[in-house]
Amino acid sequence: MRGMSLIVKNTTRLVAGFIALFGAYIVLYGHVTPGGGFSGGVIVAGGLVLVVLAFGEEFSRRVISHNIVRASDSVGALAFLGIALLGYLAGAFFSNFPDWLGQPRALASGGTIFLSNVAIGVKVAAGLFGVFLALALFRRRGEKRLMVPDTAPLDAEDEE
Amino acid sequence: MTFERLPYLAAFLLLVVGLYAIVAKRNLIKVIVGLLVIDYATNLFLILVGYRSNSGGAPMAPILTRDLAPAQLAAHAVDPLPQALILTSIVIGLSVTALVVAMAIRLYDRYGTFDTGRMRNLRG
Amino acid sequence: MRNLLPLFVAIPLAGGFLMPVVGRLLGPRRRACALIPILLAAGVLALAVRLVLLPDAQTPPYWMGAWDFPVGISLVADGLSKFIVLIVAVVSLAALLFSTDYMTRYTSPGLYYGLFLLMLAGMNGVVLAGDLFNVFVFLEVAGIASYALVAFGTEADELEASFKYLILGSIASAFVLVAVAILYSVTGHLNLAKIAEVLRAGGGLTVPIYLAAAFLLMGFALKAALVPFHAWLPDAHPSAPAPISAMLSGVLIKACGVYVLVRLVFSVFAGLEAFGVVLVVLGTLSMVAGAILAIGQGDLKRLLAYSSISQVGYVVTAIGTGLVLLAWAPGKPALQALAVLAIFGGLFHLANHAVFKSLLFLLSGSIEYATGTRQLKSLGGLGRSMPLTAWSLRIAALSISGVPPFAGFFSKFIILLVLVQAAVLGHGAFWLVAVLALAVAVLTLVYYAKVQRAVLGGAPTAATADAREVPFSMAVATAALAVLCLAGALVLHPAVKRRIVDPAVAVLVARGLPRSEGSLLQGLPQTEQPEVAAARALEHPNPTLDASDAEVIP
Amino acid sequence: MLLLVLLGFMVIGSLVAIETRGLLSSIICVGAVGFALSIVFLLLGAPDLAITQVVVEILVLVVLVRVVITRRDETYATSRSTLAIGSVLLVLGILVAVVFWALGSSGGAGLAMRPFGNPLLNETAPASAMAPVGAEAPAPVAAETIPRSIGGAYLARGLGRTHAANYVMGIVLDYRAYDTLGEATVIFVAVIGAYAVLRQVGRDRHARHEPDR
Repeated sequence: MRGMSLIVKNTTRLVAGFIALFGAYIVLYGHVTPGGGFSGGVIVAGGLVLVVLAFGEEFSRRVISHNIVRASDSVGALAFLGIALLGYLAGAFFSNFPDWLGQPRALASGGTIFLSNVAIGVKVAAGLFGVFLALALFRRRGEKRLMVPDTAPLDAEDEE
Repeated sequence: MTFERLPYLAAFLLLVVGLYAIVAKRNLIKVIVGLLVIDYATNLFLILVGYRSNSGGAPMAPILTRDLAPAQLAAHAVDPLPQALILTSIVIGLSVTALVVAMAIRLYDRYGTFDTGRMRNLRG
Repeated sequence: MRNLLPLFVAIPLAGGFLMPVVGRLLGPRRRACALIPILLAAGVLALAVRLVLLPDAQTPPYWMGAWDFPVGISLVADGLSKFIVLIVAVVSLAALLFSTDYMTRYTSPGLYYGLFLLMLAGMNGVVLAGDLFNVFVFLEVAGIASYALVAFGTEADELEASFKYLILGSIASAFVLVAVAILYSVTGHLNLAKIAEVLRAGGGLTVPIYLAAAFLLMGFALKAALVPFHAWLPDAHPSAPAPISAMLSGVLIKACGVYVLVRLVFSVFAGLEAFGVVLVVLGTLSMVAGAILAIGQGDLKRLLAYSSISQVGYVVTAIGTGLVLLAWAPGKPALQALAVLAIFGGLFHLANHAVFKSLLFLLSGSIEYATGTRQLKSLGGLGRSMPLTAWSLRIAALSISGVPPFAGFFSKFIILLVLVQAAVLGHGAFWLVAVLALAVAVLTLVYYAKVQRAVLGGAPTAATADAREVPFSMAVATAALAVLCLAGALVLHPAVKRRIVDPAVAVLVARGLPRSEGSLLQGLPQTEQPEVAAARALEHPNPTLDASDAEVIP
Repeated sequence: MLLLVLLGFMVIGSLVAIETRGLLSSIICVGAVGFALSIVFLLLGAPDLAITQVVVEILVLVVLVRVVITRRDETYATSRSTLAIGSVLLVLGILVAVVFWALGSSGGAGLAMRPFGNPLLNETAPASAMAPVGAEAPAPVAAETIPRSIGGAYLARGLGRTHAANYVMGIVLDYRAYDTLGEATVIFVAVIGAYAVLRQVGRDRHARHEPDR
């Protein structure tokens, strides 16, 4: 995948940052306005997908390594589970334990809701972007793999 | 056939259309389309179940804005619970779609076609 | 002490989230990957044993997030869910142990163990859930993990089987979700116990409720692979790697199918006779069709898959019979004792089947590992070259075909006995079921004899000439399950029975009885909780089954 | 009325998506149905869902379009025989008829499907209806009336302890956060499941014998 024309690339340069920013906003303000970790995560993933579509995979590999994408998928999920387990230690599984619940409609309100939103946002963005990469980069058997020297192929762990 | 049950009928029609696609079509992509339609149908049914008409105007979303009192919201807002369930259901639908698309392109890789008639076990 | 229930989900979930990363870090050291999952599964097993030994009073429902009744989600462990959790934990530990060496044949062990643990978390979540929507969510967790695991080998056959499984599974899930929506609209609740209460208070089930019930039955019968809905199983179960086949046939169809079906029919829809009849019909159909289709199979794993359909049919038939008898029981202690026996037989057979069917699938994996084939006609003469595997296979096959000293004999015998008694004391239609069950038992004996002869007997073939015994971990896992198979009959010992099976039976008996008739349990005092009364009734089963009560049955 | 038009559009759109010849147009049509669904969400007071549905739909469309345009497939016209399709349609038609009749029948005793726009939320019941199973309702509040569904209980609690102005988020991430953990798990499972399915090499071939498939 080579990427698209110059016009598309330039537009993407302009737009991608805004998309990511918008996604982050949706994640962070999920407990106050419509949206939340999940939709925000999908928007961030969409922005990344746009970059990959416009610039081609080699470019994106240089910017974000797949290992990091996969790892942050796990980290986001573990963080969410960790919030639940912290609640378990503080009394009940998933209890909203912090006492800095704050004023309604403020950014720092809602206790663990805010943290959960962030964890889910990271998890969803990384997971969906990872799946998109895996789907987009899948090549038919026998087709030549384009290898970039400093990055590992998708199933590098199996090359013994 | 009163108006108050007509929307439910639409949801079930959608469900049946999706089932029809899965049963009658012999193409992996068409089957995936059917799966998407079934997802829409279940989500639609859930949101219809939770809807509460607001006599004073447009339906009220269960979000506490600055010019609303909690009691007012409690008396008029639509049911927030089905919305929470649908949120989960949309995510599950998306996940299943991701997995099934992965399988479909893998099957294409093996057979060079999306046609299930050419695949050994999916013919029936 | 803290309530243990959330840990059953949290521990495997944490492992599942971690394993893909660990797998990448460990790279080619595939055996090392198994260590964390085995430790976690052993932990879950220890917790399950602890849970079973704790009395019910010490395992109250656990409210997530400390929210109380109307707004929170609860985890509930009663006798039945404890029983299933224990079975799931045992089989998954054995399957993970087996995977250590077996899965060195496959790439990406990190993904495999991650999916495995997430499937385990999903099953535990389904079994412990006290909330209808929560059941749906964890059903999807377990389901999606199993779709991916079925396709883990990424061969064309496996992908096709998995695709079919996924499509049918998703349709089932859609029906379940629609039923959840209908029940929410009608009752205004999602908590299972509360829905049951509202339905009972509402007096009689109405048409929309029957519709929801039909959707739920359809959805979970598909997950349990009962006969009109079984099309996916004979493809999906053989395609998966052997430990996964063992998990799918051994516990997944029970935890996500039979368990939820039974729980809904007994607890939520308050044990109506009609549902019992449906269960008996579906169970009998599966029993017969599974056995007939199993005979002609030349592929060992496919044969085992059909056999699973047939044996699950026994379980469902027995429990359905119990429900029907309970509906007739008020005023007739003999029928009630018989119903208790029927449910006991069904649950006992469920446990037995979990053990010997997972053992058989693991053994089919051992055989494939050693010889590279699983076609019966190219196997033979393994009795001498793989002694441990051969003996385990003999034990499992004899047990599943119901040969006397083994556990499988007792459970099948109890079920047959109950069916005959039900025909004598209850309704003549049970004669048909009893005769079919007997015929299927004979068929089962025949096709497992065929399996033993084809695999163990005869001269070594080209494929089996240089077969050697399997590596250590696989041998340990199969031997352990074989010992469990041998020891299974111990469940009949009162000390074991009272601890493990009776609480599960008591739950179903108490729920299945028409509520207003709860005090009719053999003249027990009115003030007693139905569960306690049922437990009491279990300790003094009424052995005086004679024909004197027969004439009054409708 | 707009709602009915949209619902009609969804049903027809999905039919077109299924019957159209090209795979690409089929996907575009189903995307249109998805966007219509998000407008329905907006109309019925669910802005959260509308946003989520739109972004999910975009992502699904991008992926599906990419999958289809990079793969040639001339066999899309194949369908089953007319007789088979006829019987399928017959069964599905009966299903719709039965379901519609069942949903419409009141059953008399009150345990009926609530009509559209008038959920149980509008009904009130004594506080005992919201008591947990097996517990006695506290006597002083027994006379009080509260909504009859748990949706009403969420609304009645207002900001409560969650302090989330967006009630749906309060449910998703606090009251029913455990469901959301399950949901996050589902995505995780599907993601690593897709990685697993898309591995180039599923199993090693250096076993002693080739499997006979």
